[in-house]
Amino acid sequence: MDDTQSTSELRPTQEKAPGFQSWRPYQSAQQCCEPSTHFQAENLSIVYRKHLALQNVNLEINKGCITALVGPSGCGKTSFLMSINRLTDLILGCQVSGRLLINETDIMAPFTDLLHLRRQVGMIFQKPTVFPFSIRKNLEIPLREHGMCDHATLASSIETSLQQVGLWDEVKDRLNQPAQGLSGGQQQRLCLARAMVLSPEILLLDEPCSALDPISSGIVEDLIVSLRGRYTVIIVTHNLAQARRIADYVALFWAVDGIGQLIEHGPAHTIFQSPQHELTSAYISGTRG
Amino acid sequence: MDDTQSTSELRPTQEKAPGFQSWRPYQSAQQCCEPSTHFQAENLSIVYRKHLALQNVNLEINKGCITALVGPSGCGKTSFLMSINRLTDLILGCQVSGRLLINETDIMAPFTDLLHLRRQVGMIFQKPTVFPFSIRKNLEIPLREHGMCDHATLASSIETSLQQVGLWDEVKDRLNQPAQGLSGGQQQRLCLARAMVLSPEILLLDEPCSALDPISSGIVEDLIVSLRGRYTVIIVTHNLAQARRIADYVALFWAVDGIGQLIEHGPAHTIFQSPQHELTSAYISGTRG
Amino acid sequence: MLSPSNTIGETGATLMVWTAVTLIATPFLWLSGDLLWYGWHQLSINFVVSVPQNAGREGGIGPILVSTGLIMTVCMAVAMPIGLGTALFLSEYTQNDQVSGRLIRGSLDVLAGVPSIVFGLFGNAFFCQLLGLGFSILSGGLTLACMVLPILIRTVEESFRAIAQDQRLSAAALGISQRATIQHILLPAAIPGVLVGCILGLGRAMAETAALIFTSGYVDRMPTSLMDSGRALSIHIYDLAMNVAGGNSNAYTTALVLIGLLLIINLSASWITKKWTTLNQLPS
Amino acid sequence: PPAEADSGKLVITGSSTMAPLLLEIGKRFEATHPDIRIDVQAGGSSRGIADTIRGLADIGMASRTLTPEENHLHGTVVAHDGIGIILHVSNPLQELTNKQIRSIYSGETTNWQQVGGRDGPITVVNKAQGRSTLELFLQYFKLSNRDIHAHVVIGDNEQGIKTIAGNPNAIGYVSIGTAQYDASHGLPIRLLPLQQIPASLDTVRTGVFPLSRPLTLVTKSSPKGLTKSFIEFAQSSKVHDLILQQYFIPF
Amino acid sequence: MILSSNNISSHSKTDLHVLWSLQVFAVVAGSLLVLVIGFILRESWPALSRLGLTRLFTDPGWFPTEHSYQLTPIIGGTMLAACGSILLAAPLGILSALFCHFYAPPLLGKWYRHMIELLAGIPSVVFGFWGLVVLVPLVASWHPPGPSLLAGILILTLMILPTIMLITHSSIAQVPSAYIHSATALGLSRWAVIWHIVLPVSRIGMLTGVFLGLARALGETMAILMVCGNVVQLPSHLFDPIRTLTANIALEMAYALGHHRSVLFMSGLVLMGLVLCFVSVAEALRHKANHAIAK
Ligand SMILES: Nc1ncnc2c1ncn2[C@@H]1O[C@H](COP(=O)(O)OP(=O)(O)OP(=O)(O)O)[C@@H](O)[C@H]1O
Ligand SMILES: Nc1ncnc2c1ncn2[C@@H]1O[C@H](COP(=O)(O)OP(=O)(O)OP(=O)(O)O)[C@@H](O)[C@H]1O
Ligand SMILES: [Mg+2]
Ligand SMILES: [Mg+2]
Repeated sequence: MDDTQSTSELRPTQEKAPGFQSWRPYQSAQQCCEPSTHFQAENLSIVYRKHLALQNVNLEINKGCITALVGPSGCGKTSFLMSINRLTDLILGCQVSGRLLINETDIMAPFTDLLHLRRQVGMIFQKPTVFPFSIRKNLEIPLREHGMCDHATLASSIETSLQQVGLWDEVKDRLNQPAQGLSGGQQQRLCLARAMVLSPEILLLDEPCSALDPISSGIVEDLIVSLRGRYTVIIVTHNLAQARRIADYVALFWAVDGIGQLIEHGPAHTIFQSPQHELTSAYISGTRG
Repeated sequence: MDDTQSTSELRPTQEKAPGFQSWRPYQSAQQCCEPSTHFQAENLSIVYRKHLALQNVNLEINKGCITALVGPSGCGKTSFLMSINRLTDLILGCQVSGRLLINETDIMAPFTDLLHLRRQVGMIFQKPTVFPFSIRKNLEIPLREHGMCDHATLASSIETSLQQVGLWDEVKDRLNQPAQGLSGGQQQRLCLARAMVLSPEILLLDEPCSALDPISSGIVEDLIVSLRGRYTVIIVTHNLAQARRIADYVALFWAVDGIGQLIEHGPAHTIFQSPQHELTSAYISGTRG
Repeated sequence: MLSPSNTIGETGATLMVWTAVTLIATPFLWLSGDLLWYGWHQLSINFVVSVPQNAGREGGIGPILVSTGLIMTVCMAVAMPIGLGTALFLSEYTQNDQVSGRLIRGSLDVLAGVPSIVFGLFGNAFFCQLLGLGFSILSGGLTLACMVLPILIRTVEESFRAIAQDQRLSAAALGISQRATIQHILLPAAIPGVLVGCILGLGRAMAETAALIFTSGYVDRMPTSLMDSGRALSIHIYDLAMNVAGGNSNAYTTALVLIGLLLIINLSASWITKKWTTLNQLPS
Repeated sequence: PPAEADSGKLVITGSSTMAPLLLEIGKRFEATHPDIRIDVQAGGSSRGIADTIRGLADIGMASRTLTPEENHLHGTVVAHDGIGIILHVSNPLQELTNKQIRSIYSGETTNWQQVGGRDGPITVVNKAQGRSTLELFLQYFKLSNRDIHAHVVIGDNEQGIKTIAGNPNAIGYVSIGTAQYDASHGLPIRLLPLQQIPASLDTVRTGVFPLSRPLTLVTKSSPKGLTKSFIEFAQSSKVHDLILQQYFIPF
Repeated sequence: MILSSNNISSHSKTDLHVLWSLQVFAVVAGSLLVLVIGFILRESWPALSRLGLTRLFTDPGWFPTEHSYQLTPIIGGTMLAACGSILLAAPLGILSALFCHFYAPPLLGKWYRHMIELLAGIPSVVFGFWGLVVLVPLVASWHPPGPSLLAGILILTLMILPTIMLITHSSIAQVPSAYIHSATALGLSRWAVIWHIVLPVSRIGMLTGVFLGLARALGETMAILMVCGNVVQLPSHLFDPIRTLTANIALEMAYALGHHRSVLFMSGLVLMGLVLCFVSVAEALRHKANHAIAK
């Protein structure tokens, strides 16, 4: 926490001044993006017991846009994502401070309806985490929990969501078999289908493709791109080419002295073509990490 | 098993004729590769209970070369790797048939010394699997088991291996802390260090970089390249760019009607520039999967 | 199976393991051989359903079986919900270093060590006398419930804790409520553990003598209500073996029936576990 | 709870020696009185008396005579039982004098040779303190608890018989009926005569056997109503066959 | 691996109801011990207040009819029997759990486990009965009198072994197969995998098993009553008979009155004190194991 000094050296001091252009959502992005702010982090810090994982992050994310979070391993990208749907609550010893606003509502407020929040914000993890049940049951559990009980509707929802992730043809004959029997890639796509089935507003994807082969990865990428405009997507990726292909905005995180920080944030083409921060250009060209 | 017909349609019938050029190790590869066969699979088939995961694979792998296995998810790449150090023995209901030769010795023979085999053949898994002990202990266990008990030697071996994977600086102050506290990427590099510490002859890497950020991935890639000539490396990767960068040989696997098969095998430049099989060119150009 | 090797240590370990197994199997086979040898020839449907006569030397064990069944039902009906609830509370809502969790866990640990005879004394003082239930099946069942609770909770809690945190995280990320997470994710995944807990508990309860002597009583009549006194199988065996001259052969046969019952419970539990695993999980 | 005339429950607790007998008598009584339930709970003679005093039981079972302090209670003898010394059947000794038994139990004699038997260390089987059988035994042999050097302490009769059946050098004392039954059913035990009087049900019945005891039903005051009719039933000849079945001597 | 209570993931009504009912259950389960101790204290109060604790250790011997209550040899006997049996049962139990997982052919392993589960269910009366008829004469023919500390230890071993074995077995089953796979891939031999990975990872489960076994050994009544000889004395060797606290209660409680009864309840209390000691030791060990695993 005593690191504010070095932080302010790294980027222009940010006083939450709404007019300060370089830290506002960029209205110059691709056209499908609406210019309104959907999610906003103010002075977000995350501490694991005594380890400061993320410090003073200020970030606004536009509605309907795809924002890619990039940065080296351990810089706090996953932690950032988990704070958005308050999964950090579940981690022992993890403390989040600052303000997180979704549609202007502070989700850090004490009486936030977390179930509603998490329906609103879907999430996919780095490692595929299917439930140890049948494929069908994996999708049915969230559906039933959110009030869908009709058999026909259930079946069609399941089919649609599996088709969306390109898994339907592969598993349609073994919907009742254990999901853990799927290969890693198939499992990850199932997780994606499971999150999509709830039609969330915001989708948090933590390296969704790192366990997928290029073809599945391509399917998923296409799917993500097709969500643009309807969903706000925040995706963590190690694959800069992927970020370049699909992202409207890119945010670069970096661990300075072991403390994760937001280094730069802007429209994808700006970040990739004329990065303002030297770390960004170094990272993009692959010379630093 | 009744699929031999369709299989033989997919690729030229292979009679294990030693002179049949397109299925022999390619002597035209990069110079550091020795032309001798290190590992050879003959008619390898893998069955999980009733599910045929891999059928009739014939593949020779050259000593000191880097061979990349590519192919869509679920086509049996992991299964193939696991059969090489006979980890398939540990999977209940998994049956391997055919012949697997390392240095002309059949490792499927009933009285094979499996410990020796597995010291000879190191392996890294898709998901990082550090033991739930300290970082130091993770490396000490294999070292001690293979007869290294001297404290100074142990310490230096640990340091060397951690440096090889670019982890030393990050963890040198917390060697005695739990390895599970590392981030995913750090964990995977630790696993790599753990396998390297035994100086195996053959290294099996199952998507070692899928959990790593580009920088760590680059370090690992460089490391793998530096092993060329000294170790025989078999790497599964979804990243075709990576395969292109580091591999001497590429083998493409494909699941035809759910049954994994070897489609094409050859020097990297041949596969990438003039693939003989239409599936290969489709896969490489990203139109099929 | 893992790969053995030829080193001396490895051979030593293998030898040790097999020796241990033989050492355990021998007395077990001997014991069950004895039981079969002396008890088998009397075993018949008639023995199982008929009423004991001449202080148990003759006749069967019909009413005793019914009493035992009722005692076990009361015991499990009380212990299961409390046990499951407490295990869930301990694993999902408390931390290892939290006072409430530590208190409950500590007290359960001590409770697990309280000898069954002390439970018998407690049950007699509390259920029979203070609550006025008298010598009855209800008192016996409640006393046994207190006795098996710690084992049940411990085993069930362990199996909840064994579920990867990832599962809870992804359930939470789907906006699934705590109740639904428990119902759909945790409970199904912990079923085998719960079953093992129940088997251990039921096994202990079935085998119990000391706690029942002072609570459920000695009457070998067919019970007509839960407030009736009823003799459990193990007490019947004890009485026949220790107090009735010439009760040996019926004691053997009753022991055989009791063990047969336990066998059935075990087999059905493991059948359910297996069914469950093949239904829901990758065969391990 | 005091019982009423023609319906209700009768609780009987006490001596484990008597419990099987009373269980059977109770069953027969129930058969003729369909609205009545007889609950028998085993414990020990003292427990039966204590429960009767505290009102927890309607009737107590005591396998001994009432002591002077217990004289305010009302006792009814329903049967008799004797206590006999038993040895393993392979033990060649035919007789022991009271003095020899006393010296064996007080630990002065430790080898069978010392009393004219074969060479072998004596295993002394004694009853647990407080059991009425032990009290009677001590009283008869004029021993005190502290004097006794036992190797095995047992609870119920059958435990003693099984212990002695498993150890050729053991000596113990149990209810004669039980011992006779077991001996006639092939268990390797043998009853020793006492003061040259053979230990058997017959000598107990005729009253010549010196070490016998009454099996008593105890009530707080003189029995009334249901209690009375049950005790009368237990004394009547209608249950003699049951008493004989349990190897006791009818009153 | 837990969700903390101040971070319940929703404030929805059903979730609060769930929490409340779970809390009620937990309070019921937690207060049971207080209830048990309370009642036993109440019953032993006469002896505690009139005789005092010291008399339990200074009286000339255990002669309840003469109001002399010396518990030391009984406590000693209890400890000897329990510790002796745990020394035998713990290694046997752990080895047989390892057998099922790593040494036995799958079918044999399964049957062996069923056998042990069955053993767990055999009533202590049956063990006692069998011990009295078969084991005691066997010991007697080796070294009279037969009913002895040794017979008790052997019978107890058979009885607590399943507890240890089954709990160890399930905690080994919970070791992720990924650990075993990667250890095997490192060329570790079967025993090395067991020694370096399986045992440390499942250590806590095993400790729990051993502890529960110990508790059961301390509390075992019927079998020990039948095979131990029940003579109040400190044994000088394995073949001497002993009396345990539980056997003492079972043997005399039925007819004990007044102070005698009260002292027996008090010996129940002493037994629980012993258990408490073991609990704290086991807790401390468990704590240590937690730290050792991290190192
Ligand atoms: N549960 C935890 N307890 C303690 N420290 C943690 C925990 N989770 C993460 N950390 C630490 O917080 C820092 C940020 O971790 P995080 O997982 O957010 O990084 P990341 O950017 O997602 O890395 P990667 O790209 O490797 O997934 C790391 O230093 C990590 O060691
Ligand atoms: N333990 C198992 N039991 C049953 N089937 C299995 C098992 N492991 C793998 N399979 C099946 O075998 C086939 C090949 O699996 P494998 O893991 O080898 O594929 P892969 O090429 O490594 O896939 P990915 O790229 O997704 O990791 C798949 O269809 C999978 O479902
Ligand atoms: Mg991450
Ligand atoms: Mg794979």
